[in-house]
Amino acid sequence: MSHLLSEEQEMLREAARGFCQNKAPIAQLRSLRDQGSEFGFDPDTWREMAEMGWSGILVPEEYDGVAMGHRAAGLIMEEMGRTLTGSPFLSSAIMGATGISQYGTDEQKQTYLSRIASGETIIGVAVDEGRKHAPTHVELTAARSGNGFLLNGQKQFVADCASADAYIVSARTAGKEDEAKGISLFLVPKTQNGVSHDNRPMIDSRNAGTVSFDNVALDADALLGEVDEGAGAWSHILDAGRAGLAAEMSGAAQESLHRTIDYLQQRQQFGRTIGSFQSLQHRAAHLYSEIELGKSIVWRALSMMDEAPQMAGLMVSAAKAKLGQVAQLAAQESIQMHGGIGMTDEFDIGFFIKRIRVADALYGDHHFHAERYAQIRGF
Amino acid sequence: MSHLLSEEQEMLREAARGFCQNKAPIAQLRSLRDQGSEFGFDPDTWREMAEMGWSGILVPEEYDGVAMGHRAAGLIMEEMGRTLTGSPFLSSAIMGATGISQYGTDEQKQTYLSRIASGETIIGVAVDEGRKHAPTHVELTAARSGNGFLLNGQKQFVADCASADAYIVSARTAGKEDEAKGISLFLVPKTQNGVSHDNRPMIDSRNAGTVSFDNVALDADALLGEVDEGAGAWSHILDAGRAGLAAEMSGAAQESLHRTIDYLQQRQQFGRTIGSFQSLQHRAAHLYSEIELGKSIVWRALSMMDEAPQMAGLMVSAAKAKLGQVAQLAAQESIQMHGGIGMTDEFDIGFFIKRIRVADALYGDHHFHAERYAQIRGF
Amino acid sequence: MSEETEDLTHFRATVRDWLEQNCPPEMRQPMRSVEDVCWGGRHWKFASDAQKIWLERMAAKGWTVPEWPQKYGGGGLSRDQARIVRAEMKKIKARPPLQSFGIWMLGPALLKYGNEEQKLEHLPKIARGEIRWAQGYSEPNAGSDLASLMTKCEDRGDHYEVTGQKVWTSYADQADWIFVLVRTDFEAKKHEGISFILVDMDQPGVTTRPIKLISGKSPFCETFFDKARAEKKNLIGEINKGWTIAKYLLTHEREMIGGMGSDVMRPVGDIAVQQIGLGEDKKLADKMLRTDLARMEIDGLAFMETLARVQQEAKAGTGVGANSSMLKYYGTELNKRRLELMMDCAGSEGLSWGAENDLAANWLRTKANSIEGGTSEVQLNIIAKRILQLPST
Amino acid sequence: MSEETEDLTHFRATVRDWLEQNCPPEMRQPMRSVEDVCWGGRHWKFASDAQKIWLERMAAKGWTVPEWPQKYGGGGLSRDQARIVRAEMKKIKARPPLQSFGIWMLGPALLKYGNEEQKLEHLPKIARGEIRWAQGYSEPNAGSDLASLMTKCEDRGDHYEVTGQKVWTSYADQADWIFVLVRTDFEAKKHEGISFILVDMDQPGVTTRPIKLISGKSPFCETFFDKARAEKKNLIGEINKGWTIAKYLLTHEREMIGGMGSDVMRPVGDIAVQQIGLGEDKKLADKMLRTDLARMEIDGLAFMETLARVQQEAKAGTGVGANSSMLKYYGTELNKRRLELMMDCAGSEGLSWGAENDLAANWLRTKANSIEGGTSEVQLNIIAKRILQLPST
Repeated sequence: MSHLLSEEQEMLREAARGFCQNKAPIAQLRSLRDQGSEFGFDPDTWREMAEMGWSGILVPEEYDGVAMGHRAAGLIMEEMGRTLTGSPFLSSAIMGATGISQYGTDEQKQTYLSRIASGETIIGVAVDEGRKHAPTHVELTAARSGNGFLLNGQKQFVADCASADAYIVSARTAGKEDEAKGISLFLVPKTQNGVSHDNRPMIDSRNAGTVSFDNVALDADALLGEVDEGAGAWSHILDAGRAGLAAEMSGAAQESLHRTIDYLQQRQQFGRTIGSFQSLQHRAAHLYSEIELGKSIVWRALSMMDEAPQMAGLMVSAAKAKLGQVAQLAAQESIQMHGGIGMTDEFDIGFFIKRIRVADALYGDHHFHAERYAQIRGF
Repeated sequence: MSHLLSEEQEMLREAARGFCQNKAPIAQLRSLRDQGSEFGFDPDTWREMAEMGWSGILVPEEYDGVAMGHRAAGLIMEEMGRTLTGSPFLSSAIMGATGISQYGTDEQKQTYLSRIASGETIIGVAVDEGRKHAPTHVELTAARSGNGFLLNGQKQFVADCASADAYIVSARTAGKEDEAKGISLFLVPKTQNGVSHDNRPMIDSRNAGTVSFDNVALDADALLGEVDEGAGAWSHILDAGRAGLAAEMSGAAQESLHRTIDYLQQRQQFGRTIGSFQSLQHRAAHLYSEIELGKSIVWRALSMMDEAPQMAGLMVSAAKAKLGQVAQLAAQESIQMHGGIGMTDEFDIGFFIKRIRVADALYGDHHFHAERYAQIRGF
Repeated sequence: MSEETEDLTHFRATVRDWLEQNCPPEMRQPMRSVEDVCWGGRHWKFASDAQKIWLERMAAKGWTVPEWPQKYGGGGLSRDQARIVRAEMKKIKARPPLQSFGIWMLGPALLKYGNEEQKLEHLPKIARGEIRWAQGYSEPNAGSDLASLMTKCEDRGDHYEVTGQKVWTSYADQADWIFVLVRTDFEAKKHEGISFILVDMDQPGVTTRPIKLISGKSPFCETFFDKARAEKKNLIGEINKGWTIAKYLLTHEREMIGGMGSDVMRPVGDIAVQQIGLGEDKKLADKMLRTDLARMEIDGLAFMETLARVQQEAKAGTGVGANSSMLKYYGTELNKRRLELMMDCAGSEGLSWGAENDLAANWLRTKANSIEGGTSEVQLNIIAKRILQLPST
Repeated sequence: MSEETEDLTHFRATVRDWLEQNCPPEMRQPMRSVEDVCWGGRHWKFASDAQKIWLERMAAKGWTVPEWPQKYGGGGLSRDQARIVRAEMKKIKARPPLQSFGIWMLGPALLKYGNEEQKLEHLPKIARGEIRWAQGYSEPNAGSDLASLMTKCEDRGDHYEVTGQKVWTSYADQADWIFVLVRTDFEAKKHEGISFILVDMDQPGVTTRPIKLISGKSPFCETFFDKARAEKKNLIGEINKGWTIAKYLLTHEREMIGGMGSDVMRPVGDIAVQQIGLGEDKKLADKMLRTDLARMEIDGLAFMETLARVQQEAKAGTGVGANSSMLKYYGTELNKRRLELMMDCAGSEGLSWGAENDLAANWLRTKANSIEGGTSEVQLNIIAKRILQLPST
């Protein structure tokens, strides 16, 4: 497997880096937060991303996407990670597009894919019902009702709960609470009667929260994929998101280190540049090594998503587990090495630890993915 | 609870330190090893220890012991840990004496305790049947036979298998393989027909190995404690050994650090004393902190063994888990900081990592005890 | 306890009675938030009558600072007696009547380094909660390297004039007076030109600005001195010898912060069981987190025992002095680990502001533990040099 | 593979045929122990006829060193062709016909820094396994600080005379010649008075003594030079410029050792399942160890991917040169962790000598990984300075 970027990927990365640094730097996040933005991203910036084709990165060309694959999506996530740029890219362009293009009916594709690619429609993914990620723990019910289904239940920690126009939701159509069998996926427009959301003031200043389904009546064509057999599709969609989050954390970790090295090169204490203290040097060098390992495993996971998504679970979990730990180490070391100033809200470095915490937790933290890794490995 | 030594304990410690350093330093271990000593300890040295009362440290005064308790025993173990002194102290004076004095019949006490105290009789403890410590995993059977029992099975990793005169052995008299219920303890003289041992060339140069029981016929009075109900006594005996091992590892860790600091203060590289390199300073300071924590938790565990042995499991497991990790960190850092010379057999520092490995594994390694800790804590 | 003398037993009974009669029931409730802390000071607004009465009664007995001499507003109690007062208060869950940097920091420094006049003037006001103090140590360019501070203090004949900037001055915006480390000699070596001085903040030359932290609002401020006046009599100890007092207070602070690690014993394992639940095997459902929890709790136990041991050794005079650095280092790092694991247990519920007892803000706030009061790196340097005797470069 | 040209495809077929006909079946068995390695040399005793025939046949084709020029005894192959030879050998599990420090270390140095006469004299003998070489670098007082070496080399008119001591000279007791770093100028700065010279060990002035390690017997020796003679023509490169060659070889060695980390992929999780077994929950019975295993395996995967990436980047000329230090550091530390966990899995079975495939000795031996070839601390220094551009003191 090649770890080198193709010319096209290299160009995409350069473009993404330039865009994020110029149009959506951390200053934007700060200003959105201070304004109390509902979405935690700037709709104009999102439109510009869409114009560049990002929102269609995984949408087939026949639906006006650019179909560049998960590696390309990962490169964009990585750059967004560096600048902590908020957008519905992960929820909609990565997970939404994966779900609908891979498992949607022709009608669903017609309805959604072009609009996802254009950025006009935003998809949210509603998976968890408890405080910890547990995709097979589904209590939300979808009872047969006439020709369709009646949904009742609640989802937590739904990223883009406020900005989404429709949700992909897992519901139980059969089986017991923690069984994989009996889970079905639905595509539910937010405007549907009985759907409501409750946006939380998240530490990363993005929009996420609870989505409630109260006697939501759906036609049979709201089903995404096979009834009772949604667990496989669900893993595929979630793995797409997890690989993307791992790439984002990789970017955030790299940038944390980069800013810390800059600071170490400048700050004077005890009559010397603090970057000349060997204990800090060794910790920075160790962190660098961890981040390099992180970059490689993320790329491998993204490649697996492109080449053999059904087999990608092991690598995706390895990548998300590794990056969850590495990025948190980076965030913690960054603050410690900045000292007091790193604790102040005025200084940007403190934004990293908050987003990284959320990114680690989303769709399974490093404990969850080390567990999943061990289970797939059979020990 | 007091963390300060009583005057008596202080005197004992000084005496033990002087004795181990003068009479049983690492040079003795090296020479025993090079001679291929069967026991891995020097019988004359053991006799001298006995004369000082060490072998009777837990034996009641009525049986000629000094009954100074587990804290005192731990102080001796700690000093033996510094000098890596081999002896049957742990097996016989700590575990053997605990078992027989707490659970023995009058006759067993009469037969054994004075002889344990005088050092003439050495007790070995035969618990494990697999490669990992698992005291409730007992397949060795004790079948009723006439008025007594017939033992069949094998024990592994029996410390002092060659030097012991009698073994305390766990056997199944009822219940299934991993059940606590149905375990009984027996006191079996090595001379009994059908008992044989196979001494292994252990990395710490002490004697340990397999003990086999092949149709060993025992009278009913060989039973130690209640039939089928030996698990509680077993925990008590094992906890005594575990606390002792934690104390030994504490001593070994302290001495590893001490020798490493000495080396760091002397060795020149790049035109300076390597102890002036900040990254080594910080690692040494961290190790020092871990060792200090280790000392305190060991003392607490030993105190619990003295004051409330039935409740001591949590603290003993915490201490053994902590010291297993701390001492291994100390051993590893010592070799790394010594560099190449630390790898040579000629230099004594390499003896520490070997004994510490064995001491961690014996009666449950740090994984086992973290697990036991979590279970007692209820999570 | 068995060794307690008859005198102390009697004292204990008296204390118990007095507390029973004098501690208002409202003051026996656990504090619900930082709002319930009584800090005192010129502008203090009592949260309730009970808070006011409780402070007044305790101050009258000198029990806001039980071990200080009575002539300075204290209770004049022995260490054992003071321990009994604290223990009996704890038994009835009595809130501390007064907290302040005056009690924790300035008081001990004055008792040790102040002259009689200074003690008589300042200590009773601290004991009665009349003056609220702030601490002026760190500067933007003097963090870990505190001795490189540049706030200048010039002799103007009958008074001193202070100009410069301090950071991390807790509650400076609510304080009445501030004790400040200043440079009084710019020619001397950096440790030798520092003095310790008390400044009344109620003057135009002193202004403050709150600092917002990554965890949100904070008690910290920046404090600016622009030709602020300080009386000559308020310079503590000798001029240019303030570093001695600073070092004393830093060690004191380190011990306090290290001691706060006692909090590490709140058993996270129980929180985990409640929040995550047990699997069919009766073990925490999240097996990987469980490993980290077990190891952290064990370290927490070992730390608590070490804290107890070091305190006992200090009392017995047998301890290693620099061990306060070890406690500060380990205690704060452990507390950070603990909060990381609590965040892991809380999952998504811990990721929004205000939820789960402000867990997210508390978690972020712990990141400063290993920076304030001397960074972990500084503590490791101290351990390496003073305890392990490793050489400087 | 799909891009392989027709030429290469044809070459591959030729190689396959030749190997099929010439590699003796005994040489297609996995090596059972280090005894099966063929090192060559003046006094080499072949373990079998097959070993001898296999070396002779491969040497005749120049395939013991496929990429070296033919005039020096090599195969004259391109990098792609050499890759094919190695791949085809691997397919039939052919053992390497010859291993030696001559091939790994001295050869590359001579090819880069030797003159034509030196290449013609020494390289063919390396390629044919006629001379076995040892490496004389470290000294008792020059470990991490290699450049402070003190073995002296004096000009005696028609020859040099070498006096001093080397340590960690692998297999020096079985070697014929040794390449040595010596000091030829004691006045110059320490890096500027070093030369690189070749010494025939078959003389009374060179003696060796094996070093026993904590893991038991080892290939390492101490090597003593007492007025040992070295021919003038055997000084490689310029006099006093030997440090350049040393650095080249150190980087080369670091890459080799880092690369050995590839071994980390032997999945310890599988060993654990086999040795410890699964619980009723189908998970490893030892839950705490399981956590460490999962994390280590994940790091192992990430390391393997990184190794692949760095190699690809190096080939493409886009890489960070000093990343070899990162691989050396991480790979060796990871390997130590791996062996610690294997010992944990093995339990008491791993605690006696000779058991479980010599696990205990292998475990102890890994402790040297992070010392030899530049310590972990030296690699971290290199990363900090060359990659992160952090300043020196």
